Amino acid sequence: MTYRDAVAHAIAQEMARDPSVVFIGEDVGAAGGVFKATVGLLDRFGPTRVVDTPISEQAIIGAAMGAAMTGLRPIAEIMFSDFFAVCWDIVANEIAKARYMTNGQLALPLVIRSANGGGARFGAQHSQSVENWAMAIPGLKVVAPSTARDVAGLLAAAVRDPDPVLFFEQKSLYPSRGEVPDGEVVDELGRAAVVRRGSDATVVALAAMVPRALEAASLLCADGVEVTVVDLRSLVPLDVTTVAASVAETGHLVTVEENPRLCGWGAELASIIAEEHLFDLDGPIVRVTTPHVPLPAADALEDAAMPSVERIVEGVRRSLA
Amino acid sequence: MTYRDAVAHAIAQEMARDPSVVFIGEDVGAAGGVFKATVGLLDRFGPTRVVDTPISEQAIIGAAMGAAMTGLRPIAEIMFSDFFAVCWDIVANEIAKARYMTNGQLALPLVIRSANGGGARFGAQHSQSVENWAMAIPGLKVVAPSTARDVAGLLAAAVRDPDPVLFFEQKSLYPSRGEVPDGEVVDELGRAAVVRRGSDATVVALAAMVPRALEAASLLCADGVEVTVVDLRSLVPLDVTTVAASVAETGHLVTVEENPRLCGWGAELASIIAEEHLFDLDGPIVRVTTPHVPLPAADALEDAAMPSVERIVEGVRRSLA
Amino acid sequence: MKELADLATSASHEAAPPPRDVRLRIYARMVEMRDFEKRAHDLFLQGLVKGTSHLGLGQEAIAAGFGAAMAPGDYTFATYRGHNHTLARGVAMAAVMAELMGRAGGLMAGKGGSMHLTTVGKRMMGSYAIVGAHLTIANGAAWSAKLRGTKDVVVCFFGDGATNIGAFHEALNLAAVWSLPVVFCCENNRYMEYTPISHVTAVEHPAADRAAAYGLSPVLVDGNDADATYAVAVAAIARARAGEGPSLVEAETYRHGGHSRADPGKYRPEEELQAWLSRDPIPRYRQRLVESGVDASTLEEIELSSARAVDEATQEAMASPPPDLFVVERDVWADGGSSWRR
Amino acid sequence: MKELADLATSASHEAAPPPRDVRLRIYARMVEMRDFEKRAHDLFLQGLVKGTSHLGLGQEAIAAGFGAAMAPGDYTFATYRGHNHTLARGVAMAAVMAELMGRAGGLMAGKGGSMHLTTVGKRMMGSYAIVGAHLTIANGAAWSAKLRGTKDVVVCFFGDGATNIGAFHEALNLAAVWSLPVVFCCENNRYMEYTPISHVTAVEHPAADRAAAYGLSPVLVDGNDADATYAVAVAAIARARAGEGPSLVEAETYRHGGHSRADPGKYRPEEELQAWLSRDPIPRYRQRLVESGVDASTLEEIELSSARAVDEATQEAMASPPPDLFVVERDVWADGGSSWRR
Ligand SMILES: Cc1ncc(C[n+]2csc(CCOP(=O)(O)OP(=O)(O)O)c2C)c(N)n1
Ligand SMILES: Cc1ncc(C[n+]2csc(CCOP(=O)(O)OP(=O)(O)O)c2C)c(N)n1
Ligand SMILES: [Mg+2]
Ligand SMILES: [Mg+2]
Repeated sequence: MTYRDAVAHAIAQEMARDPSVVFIGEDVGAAGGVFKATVGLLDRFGPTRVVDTPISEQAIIGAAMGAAMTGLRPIAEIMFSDFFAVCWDIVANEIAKARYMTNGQLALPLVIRSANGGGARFGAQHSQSVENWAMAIPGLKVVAPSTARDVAGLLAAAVRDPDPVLFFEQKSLYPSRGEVPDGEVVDELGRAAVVRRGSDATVVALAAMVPRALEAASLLCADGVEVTVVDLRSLVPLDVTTVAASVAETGHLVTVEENPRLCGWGAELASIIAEEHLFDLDGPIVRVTTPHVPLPAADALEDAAMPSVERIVEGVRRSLA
Repeated sequence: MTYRDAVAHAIAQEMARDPSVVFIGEDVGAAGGVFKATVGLLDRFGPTRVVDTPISEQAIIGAAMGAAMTGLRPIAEIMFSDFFAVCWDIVANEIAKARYMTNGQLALPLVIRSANGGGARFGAQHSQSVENWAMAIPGLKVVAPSTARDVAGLLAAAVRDPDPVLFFEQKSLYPSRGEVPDGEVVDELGRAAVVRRGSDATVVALAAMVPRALEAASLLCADGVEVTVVDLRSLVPLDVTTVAASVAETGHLVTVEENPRLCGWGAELASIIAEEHLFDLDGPIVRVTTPHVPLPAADALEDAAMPSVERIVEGVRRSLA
Repeated sequence: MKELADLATSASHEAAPPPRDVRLRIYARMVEMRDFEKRAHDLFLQGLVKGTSHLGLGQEAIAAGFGAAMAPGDYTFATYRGHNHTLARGVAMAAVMAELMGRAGGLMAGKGGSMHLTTVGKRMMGSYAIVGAHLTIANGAAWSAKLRGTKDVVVCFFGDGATNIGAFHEALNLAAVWSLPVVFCCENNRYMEYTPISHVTAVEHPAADRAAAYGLSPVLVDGNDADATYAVAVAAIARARAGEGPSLVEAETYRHGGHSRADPGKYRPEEELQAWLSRDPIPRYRQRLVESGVDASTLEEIELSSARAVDEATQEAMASPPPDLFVVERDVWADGGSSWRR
Repeated sequence: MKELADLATSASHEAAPPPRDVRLRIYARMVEMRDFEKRAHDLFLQGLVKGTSHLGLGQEAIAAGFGAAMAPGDYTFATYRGHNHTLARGVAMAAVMAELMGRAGGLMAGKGGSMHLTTVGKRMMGSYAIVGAHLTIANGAAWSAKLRGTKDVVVCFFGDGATNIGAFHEALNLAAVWSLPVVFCCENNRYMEYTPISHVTAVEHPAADRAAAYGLSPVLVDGNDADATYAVAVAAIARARAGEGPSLVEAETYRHGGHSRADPGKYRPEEELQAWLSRDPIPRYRQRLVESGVDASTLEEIELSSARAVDEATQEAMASPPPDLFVVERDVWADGGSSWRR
């Protein structure tokens, strides 16, 4: 199954299970989504539960919020994650804070899914990796799967979670394929996966950077350097335990972020390790990120901007040097 | 002069100097601003250059952007920095990216000032420290002064800067007083200030956390611990040189952030030091932040949430332990 | 200033007046709101209410009229100027007062404060402090009610200033397209914080003149006449409940004081203020009740009992301790905690 | 589907037709736009144009009519569907083509791409890819022109879908309140990406039916009739230039292809598509010119020269090398660099 298909698969699984799950967004119904990630849902669940909206991101997210606090479990789509900027107030000021401000009175079991990241030559306004925007806001859970299987398991978990979850689908991964087990797949939020083991360094990556980190690991292996690759899978909750345990073994931490440099999740992780496990480190913590620039559109430029396998290899070598 | 008065002082200085400087925002003119930081500007410069707007943050910031690209140097006010969320698209997707996407064709000499931070018991939607939201976006300069003098010098510099600058005025500092030299005051963006020197640890703070860090330094001094306090003053450009030089001397870094924990500027700074100066460190990098929660409204709760002098002292001791 | 007499075209004056018991309830609520807010203001001046607070003094006829027209299952969404709307749903005064004072006994244990009053149990779904946002959220509750097949209606209050923000537009369009059971009520008190709405708005009636942009009929009502607001509310709520979609009501009113505690409201012309003070909804309603044959003792009883209730609520709130500090790190998540790591 | 004949009420048909030279210029531009975009589409299919691109095939009469009515100092703001509007300002085809192909010779050296075409030197102030935002930015340019005392006017193009987003509302209100010299032109092509605008909008004419909400008069025009769009543009621009404030024009049209390269546009009923294809603005205009006495050879000359120009532009763009990679870290700041530290 493709990563793309796993989205509709998981939504269908949850809508079939729970009649309070509803799904709204722009072009998500009749058109099956602009990334074709939600094909078939309208036919199967009908126009009451799968609803095409106007281009009104604030109204979409507000509707999800109001519905969640009154008994539904909405899934809302923000077509490109860049457009979170248009409705950031509802996400960051309203949804994230409502439970806390009301001393627990308001429950907001909702999911906002969105196509995130670069690689499609869409230019600076349609290519951002904005998972860190969400991570910086207390009250939001933040999930970003790297495989079709994780889309299935984590999206189901997000829908069942009693708290608001921002679910980032990396658009460069939509065509990627992977096994998704038959039957119901439901994961737990907040567990990182060790996807390769090696004792020389710990490479932590997210979403589309996971396959790149694995490629880098293969190249390094050919040179006799064995790295552990951790797929973070979720930023909130953040699985510090898994990362720290690995760093304790390897003594080296390299983070691979698609987002621009400043204040990415890699910085947070680096600061945690530098605070809590400084003396486990045998070399500098290296962060491989997109440079702190908007993403350019031309293919050659975009490829040059995003973290490449080579830059990951170089980052590991720098930590080990 | 108060920090508050220094705002109007700097704006007046720049408007008097350069007729292309204009100023817009909600209640900024006739009312002199809801924090009374812009009193007198309407009278002095008239309703063509000082303009009260509707409650339309997107329209305000869009107007500033369009004006900046066509020959004006606008200053726009966002009343509370929390409201950046309402116009984040124009700030983060348009203003920050326009020069880059157009290969340098569009120049955007503009300033957006805003009242930032907690301490006024205004609750979670009117108390956030959101300077990190801006820092995470390539293409924005980010300034946050801690004294009346710095308001004057840095705001003037921001207005003269050829790039878009987000200028965060910490609302808890508005009543604070400090010397502002007579005559024109203009600083340079991107220079941190060492506001106290000590050889045992480096404490880096911003805005309202600077006076707290200084208080903590005094307490520590009484106990024989001598710390350097660095007032960062601007996040972009970030004065890594000054911080790194101090850490090289002291071997200890403690950051003090008013913002919630995750992905704050302290994390970025920690990651830079852990990458570039790891072996200068003699103890863990400690970050003192507001916990990763929305800010509560009640006075007792808000005080408990924000970094206190005691927590800063404790943070320094933890790094030195 | 617009001639207020023009507003007399509102449906209510032609409609039969509300029944006596409803009128007495409305009167009682208005008096309670007034007494409560005056007390809150006093406590402010004494330094016992911290932060800010936005009083609805002078605007009570809107909250009370709508409150009386709402069924217990209907949902309220309000702004930071939400004390009256909270009391209108029967929320206990003491808990509201304690919240303003930042006490443990507050409606949200002090975590929300004056601008975020919420009592889900009474379907008071929150007070929202970012202008405009809650109109979109109100839609969500209405959509949910519709999908779940309840007949509950949502009433969403907001100010004149909110009509110029993007969220207003998006919310009204979506409500109309989805035919949601929601009543949007714009309390046009003629000012945003300090700036007159007329200075920054392209039309005279910021809400009513825009109804047509959403395929809705304009509804303008004298917001200082509780019978009128009640009549308009009854009609709009019935329409929503019958599945006929949203309404957009503009209630013209005036706040007696400044925008918030810090503001003496000096930017308003004295004649304007006086004209509106002379149309204070509470004495006006009292006189109407007297004229309609309610005897003075009934009204005095209401007034006394309100005064007593406010005194008691104040005592109770003052007796409440400051909140336990551990709540700072509670209730970010449904599990009761705030942990972001494992 | 709305009867297109109804649109014939537009001012233009009563007004005198544009002078012959203007008509020829309009025709030439439309032909160039069409040829250019068809070529862009071909290059796409060959994998030479990367990413996405949004063609305005079928909508040329709007860009051309307005373009002919604008003075050189006037400013254009457009959307991601901005090829036509860029060409309308006289921007060199080769640079546009090279930008679509991600080459060094591109309008923005490949950094912007198809959705962000900009040539400040021609007052083409940008193509904006987040729906609605640029309406607020257009206001800023108009405000600046007004303050600086130039008589320049801003024309801002956007789609029907943009009328439901908050920024539209905020921008229109501010433009009206500040009486800005800006013309907002909604190109109503009846679809957003794949969803019909009628499914998600509370009014029939998403822009025109909302003009009154901003104190403006509704202006509806047949967007497939270049004489009509020209006439409306002349009037609205003159109004703006005379200091009489903004206009909101709704031009009814249709895109011949899908929303973007990935989209075959199959969601549109075949009859609807055919009806609109039969109203293709270019053959229609050609016929009108012939009927008005322009001889075939003049038109053929225009067509040939357009075909040549597109061929040359394609050659030139193909000859342009890929961009130097160092530009990735250039031009974030006015100093030419991207450093965030010192
Ligand atoms: C998006 C946003 N912008 C600005 C503010 C600051 N603010 C709070 S209340 C207010 C005035 C609102 O006026 P109106 O809508 O008329 O309501 P009223 O206060 O008169 O009841 C403003 C500007 C805000 N809270 N949110
Ligand atoms: C805020 C925002 N939401 C969604 C999108 C995705 N999107 C791009 S174009 C488009 C349709 C726009 O329709 P319309 O305004 O009618 O313009 P058209 O494409 O028909 O010219 C959408 C939804 C976007 N770019 N920005
Ligand atoms: Mg008001
Ligand atoms: Mg369209």
